[in-house]
Amino acid sequence: MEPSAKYLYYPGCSLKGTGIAYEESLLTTFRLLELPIKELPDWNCCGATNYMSVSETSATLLAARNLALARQTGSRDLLAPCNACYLTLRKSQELVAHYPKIAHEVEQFLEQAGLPRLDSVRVRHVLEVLYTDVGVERLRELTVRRLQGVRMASYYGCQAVRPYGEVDDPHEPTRMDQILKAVGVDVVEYNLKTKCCGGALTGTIHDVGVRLNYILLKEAMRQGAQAIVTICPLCQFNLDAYQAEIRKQTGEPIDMPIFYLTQIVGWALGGDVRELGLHRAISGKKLIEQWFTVKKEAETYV
Amino acid sequence: MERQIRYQREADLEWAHRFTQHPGCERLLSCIQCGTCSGTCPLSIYMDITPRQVIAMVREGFRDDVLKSKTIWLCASCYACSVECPQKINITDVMYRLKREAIQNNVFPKRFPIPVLAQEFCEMVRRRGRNSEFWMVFRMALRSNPAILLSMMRTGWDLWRTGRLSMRMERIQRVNELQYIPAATKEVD
Amino acid sequence: MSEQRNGHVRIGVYICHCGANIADTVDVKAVAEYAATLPGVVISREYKYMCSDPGQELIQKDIEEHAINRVVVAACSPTLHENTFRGAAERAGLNPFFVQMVNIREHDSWVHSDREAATVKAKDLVRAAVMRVYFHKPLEKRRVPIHPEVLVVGGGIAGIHAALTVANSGKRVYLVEREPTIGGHMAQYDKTFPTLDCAACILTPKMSAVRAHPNITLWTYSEVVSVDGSVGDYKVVVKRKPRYVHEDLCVGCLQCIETCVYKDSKFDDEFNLGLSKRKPIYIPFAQATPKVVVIDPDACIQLKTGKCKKSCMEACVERGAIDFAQKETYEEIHVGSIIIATGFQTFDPRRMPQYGYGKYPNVYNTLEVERLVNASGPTSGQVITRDGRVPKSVGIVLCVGSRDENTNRWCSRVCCMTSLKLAHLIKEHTGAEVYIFYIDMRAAGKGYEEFYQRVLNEGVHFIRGRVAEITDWALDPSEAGKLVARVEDTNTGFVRRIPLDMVVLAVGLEPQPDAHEVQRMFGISCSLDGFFLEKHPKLAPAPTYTDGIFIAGLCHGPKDIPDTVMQAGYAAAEAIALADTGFFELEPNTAYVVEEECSGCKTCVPLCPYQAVTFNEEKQKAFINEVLCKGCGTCVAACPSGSIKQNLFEDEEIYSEIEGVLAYA
Amino acid sequence: MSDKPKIAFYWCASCGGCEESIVDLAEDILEVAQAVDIVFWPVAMDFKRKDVEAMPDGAILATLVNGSIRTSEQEEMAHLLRRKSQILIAYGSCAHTGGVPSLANQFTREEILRYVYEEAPSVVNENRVRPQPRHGHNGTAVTLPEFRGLVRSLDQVVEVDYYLPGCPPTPKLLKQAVLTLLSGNLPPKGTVLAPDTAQCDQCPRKETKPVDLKITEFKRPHWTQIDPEKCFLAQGIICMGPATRSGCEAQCIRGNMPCTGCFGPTTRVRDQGAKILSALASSVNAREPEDIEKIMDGIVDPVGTFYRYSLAKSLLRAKVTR
Amino acid sequence: MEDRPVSDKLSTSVQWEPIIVAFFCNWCTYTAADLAGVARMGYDPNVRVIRVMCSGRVDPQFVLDAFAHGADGVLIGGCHPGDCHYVEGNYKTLRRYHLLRRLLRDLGIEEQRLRLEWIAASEGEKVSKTINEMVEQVRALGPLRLSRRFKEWDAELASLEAEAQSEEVVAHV
Repeated sequence: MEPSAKYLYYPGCSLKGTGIAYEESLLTTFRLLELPIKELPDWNCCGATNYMSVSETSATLLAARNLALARQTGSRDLLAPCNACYLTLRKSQELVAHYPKIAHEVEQFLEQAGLPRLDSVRVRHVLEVLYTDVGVERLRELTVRRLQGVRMASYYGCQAVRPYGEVDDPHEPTRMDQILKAVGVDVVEYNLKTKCCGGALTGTIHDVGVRLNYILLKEAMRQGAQAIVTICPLCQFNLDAYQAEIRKQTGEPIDMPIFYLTQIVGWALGGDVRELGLHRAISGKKLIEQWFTVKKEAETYV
Repeated sequence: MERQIRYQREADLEWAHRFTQHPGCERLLSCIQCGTCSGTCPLSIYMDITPRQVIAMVREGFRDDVLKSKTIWLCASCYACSVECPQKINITDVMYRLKREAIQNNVFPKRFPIPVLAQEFCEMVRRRGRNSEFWMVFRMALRSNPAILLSMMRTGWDLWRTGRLSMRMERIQRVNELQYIPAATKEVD
Repeated sequence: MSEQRNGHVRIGVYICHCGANIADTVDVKAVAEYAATLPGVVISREYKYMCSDPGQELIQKDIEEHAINRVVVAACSPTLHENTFRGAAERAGLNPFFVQMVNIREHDSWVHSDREAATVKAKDLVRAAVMRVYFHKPLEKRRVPIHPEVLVVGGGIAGIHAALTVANSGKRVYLVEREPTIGGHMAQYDKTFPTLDCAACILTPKMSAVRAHPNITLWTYSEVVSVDGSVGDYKVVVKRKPRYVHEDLCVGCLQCIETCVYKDSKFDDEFNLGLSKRKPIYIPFAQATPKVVVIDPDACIQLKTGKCKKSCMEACVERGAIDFAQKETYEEIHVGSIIIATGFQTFDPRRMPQYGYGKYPNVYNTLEVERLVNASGPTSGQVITRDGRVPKSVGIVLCVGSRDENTNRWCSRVCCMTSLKLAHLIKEHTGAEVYIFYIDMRAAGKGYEEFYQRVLNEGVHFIRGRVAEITDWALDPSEAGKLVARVEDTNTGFVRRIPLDMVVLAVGLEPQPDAHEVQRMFGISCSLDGFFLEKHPKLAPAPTYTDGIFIAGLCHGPKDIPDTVMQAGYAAAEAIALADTGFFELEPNTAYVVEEECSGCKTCVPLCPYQAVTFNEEKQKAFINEVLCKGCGTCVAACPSGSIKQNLFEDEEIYSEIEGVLAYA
Repeated sequence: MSDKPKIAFYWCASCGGCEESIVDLAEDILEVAQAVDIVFWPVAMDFKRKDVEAMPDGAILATLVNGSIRTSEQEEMAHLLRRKSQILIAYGSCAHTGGVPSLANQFTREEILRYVYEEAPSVVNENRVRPQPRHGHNGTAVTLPEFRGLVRSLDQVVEVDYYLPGCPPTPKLLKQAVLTLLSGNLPPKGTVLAPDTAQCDQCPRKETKPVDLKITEFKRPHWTQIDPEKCFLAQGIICMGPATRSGCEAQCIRGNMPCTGCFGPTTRVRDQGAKILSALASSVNAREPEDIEKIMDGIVDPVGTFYRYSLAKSLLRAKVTR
Repeated sequence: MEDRPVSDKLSTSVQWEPIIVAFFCNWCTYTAADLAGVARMGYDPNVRVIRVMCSGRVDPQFVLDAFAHGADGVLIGGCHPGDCHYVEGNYKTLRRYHLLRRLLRDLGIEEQRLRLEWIAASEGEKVSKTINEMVEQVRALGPLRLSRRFKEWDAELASLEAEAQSEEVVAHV
């Protein structure tokens, strides 16, 4: 086995599909921060909320396989950028720790599959790594350009800050705001930071899902935000993909870029527009062009 | 007219008792019926019964009423209620448990896409190790309501032109390891 | 165990059924039969209620008729009935310390369900006691005299009432209050439920009575800093903080405030919770007792920089009450007992950000609204929002920081009634629609339910549901510019959004932030919730486990004014009774050095926290002052040559117990 | 044979120092020898076991046995001498409380035999031969005493009348003991023939021990320059004195070495090690678990330090092995 | 003393049950145990509580004596640091406990067999939790029962004594 990287990267299914820009910007940001990162070999789907709805045991086993694979590599930190992956992996660790019956089944499965027993792999979220391991001050120092006068709202979505994580305070999270301010973004007050985007609902009970996103977008606008920054591929997708439909339904002039935190940080650190996947946006394309490509004068070099 | 009264023989108290033994459901009996869960839930506005009522019904053993409710399927697992609950009841896990029982007992609302999606998803993941977003949504739509595909066309196009739509069927290499995971629908208790 | 070690030992064993409490789980008959087989046991009986008169007489009779000289009673905890059975022995002419109790109720029948295992355990414990009692020695209780003086800590309604009661009985009372005035939280309230009489009107006469009472020494702006000694003679040191005003010289004319160089009041007024301002030199409120001004050293220019023209001093030149050179002083007093009435603090709703307190200006807590509705409050009794509007809709949110695993688990008891009162007052003052968001309406108390009915009939909306969040974002035009409460109305089953102009958070009651330090200083305990622990939740709700220290009021747990006054009176009665008895009997469990055995190694000397162990240089031996010894036994355990013993807890006695419980291991 | 009282000496598992100590009586030994007949003393005189066996029971006034009991032969001799003697005296630490040999109770018989016959650096024993209790050779059987799994004090094997503590007991105590025996004015059975106070009572450095001792560090004697005047504990050096019976005339302390506890505990104490542990720990100047642990790190071998002479008679008697 | 009747669960060799001797201080832990009783917070019946005024009275000899007499575990309960009814007796307990634990370790007694727990008068639940936890741990370790071991050692001697006597008889003949 090759020498282990500090961070193992668990993409999850979304970062290979609709959330590909998250993967691109994440890897770019880590490269610029000189943080060694390596994809977990042969990872499988975390099971997400769906699996839990069908079988708790199977869902835990599915997650456990990833944790076992991570252990094989010798790295301790398993980075799960997707909120759902993060929560699912953390939750399965909790279940194993608290319920001997589940722990036993996991043990049995890993043995059958020829995988090592679980060990203290730390499941980490990107936000947590940026805040704790890198630090706001360091990000401020490393910032090479700033988006002057651009107002953004930070949006966490639900699962990252809920019971199983240490990503941020579940009621009043502030870490993303701190990071965004450090890299030169104006952050607006946003009360709906941890309100759910509906997750898979946009695909299943479409109207309900879209309505939730409408509320999120509208409140961001009311607070004067020009864009929303997210840390979850599903949130980004939901907020990004249905704006045209919302415009049509409500007649409100909503057209707002939805970023990944790593896109904003990566750009501030000097990343290239394409390698940050900024070209993959569906909504707010004009603003994106204006901020990142056309109006170079918006940048100040520090 | 439908009879609204509930006779005590319809209450499955043994089921209710067993329910509180499951992981995450242990604190169910602490519920003080304050409604914080319902008030917090971003989806409670669409629910036929509120999460608080779900807990009350579970506690009193009205199994069928709970399992056939739309509420459990509307839960998006955002965990807001679990974080806010003053009695630290893990309501999300209660919902998961109810979803599983509903699927096993085949009592979920027919043509209601969420259980279908969940099953599709699990089947795909168990066979291939990964979920291919496109194919999953496609198959789910076929099984629940093919008409929905039309409305999805626009989103599909948006994704395709920004390079975010992968039609590849993803598959892990050591897929054989997954055979030791029991088929999801087999779960009992 | 060898018979010859004590040939005259005749043990009687008595197993109590405690009705069904013990007998249902422990086979008392089997235990009694078993006990009869133990060496030294002459009589072994079981009886329905050993603590009853016939039960005690049983023991007395056996002592008299069967020459029983050791008694083992297996019943409840010795903390409950040890004295009962010792008394029985004594009445029959046996030294009371030949009695040993076995706890087969709290430690056995009440915590085990397996009858067989519980019976085995009872046998083990009885055998241990039988083996132990073998070695018991006749002992005498020690008596300590009681200083008749009483210290009352805290000058809220509890402390005031306790102090007056004790003082009226002719004893000297020291009343120590941390703030510049007595009165406590009650002084801040507007009306009191359910009768709606004005709090100030009923409190201030009692405050004046304290000030005027010849038996009360009132020290405000003072804190207890150390407590030594024990029941009967507590040595207490009180720190008197400088108010920079001589209390005996100030007449309360308030001229100094008038002339202060600060023309405008610009410092937060503590009494009005920052809803109004005061100057660096101020009086907390009009009826403050003593009516003496105080200077805030953090605000006063003279005290901060030494560069002020000191116009206040000029105003007071005649009496010369103002003294910037005043230093803190310390008073040392000796008291026989102490009543702790240190009160509570309200829950800080910032800990629940979902309610927006501190973020939305029109979210208040109940204490602030008490001041708002008060005619002498910051708005002269007008209920207006911070932006000066008369609210059209007001929501009162209950259980904020109560009944919540994430903050405080307990019910704060007074919030329901306080909210009903405020709802009534707000409606009366403004005519607004008032919504009360509650989980359970708890209106148990004299006249309370009737008051609830009255408020119901006044048209207040009672929404049964715990508010999930208070927000300022509008989903509907009717919500624009308002606060919105999102809540499940569990009565109707709807999730509702209710727009409000003003939100009142009925904050829960918590222990004082320094309760833990106070608890340690006085050597008492806290319950899990952090409030001070009473000796018995039913039968001794004011005494503590520390003899001579009593608790009263909300430092013991949330309660309303009538309950507070009752407890304060009860604590006072206990203190008076103690002082009138004149002495207190102590357990004879002191340690002693056997002089000819002691090698003078001095190990024990520094271990005693009471300086009871000293080293006699002349004899080159350690010596224990029995009067100072409290009987913990730490020195006994440490003595490396086994030369210190402890009455009631001799090595032999404990070894026998160990051997006894393990005889079958 | 004269009708002078008969005295016997015997040694079991011991170093021989106790035998030396008898000779250390110097000219006083003559006094003793005049008063008694020594009927059995294998180390100095040529008597055989069968001579003892031939005596009627109780023929010997007093036997002084030193050494602890490890082998079956020692047990047999203990029983034999017990029967033949009116008074049996455990002489020296080993007979009294197990002594240094009983520190071997920290190891199993197997561990000891393996080390001694196979693993010790000086051993060459390729075939891993071990002594056998019975060995047949050319038609004759040779036997060796059985090696017990445990070292015992004398009184754990036979009833003992008196104890003379010390490693070894002082000539003064021995002489006193013999004279007491001869006087016929016997103390109660089971008495330890030494004062029943702890060492500090007679310690020349007693006055230098502070009344408020707070131990901040434990030092081993060889780690530090020892102040020859000051109480050892005040210097952070473990001294067993407070938990050890006096009567040794503080010989070690006068030699500037701390007491190691050879006189055993006082009568009131059941476990010498636990008692010194309690006293020392109580005096440690720390409140936080980490700080306490740090100070305790200075005690490298608690068992060897606290039970140097008394493991066999300690409450646990031996290490628990499975 | 006679052997325990066969019906008694704790002694039948078929189903070994650990016995734990607990020394509880009068003011905090003993009171908490009373509270656990009043509130009927059930726990395993394997514990035998011995009351002392302060955990500072717990002589390490008592702990060893309990083990020597057959305890499988020893639990010491005292007031929380800073809350001692006797100001600081519990600190002395803590220090002794730390050193005693080292000694026991060297004498082959597993760490979990001696436990020191601070339990305040109000913590009835902690009494029940601590006892259950400890019983569980000690049960997993298996029996210590030194008393039986000592009996075996004594039996070894007794057999020898008999043998020695018989041999001697032979020799005399």
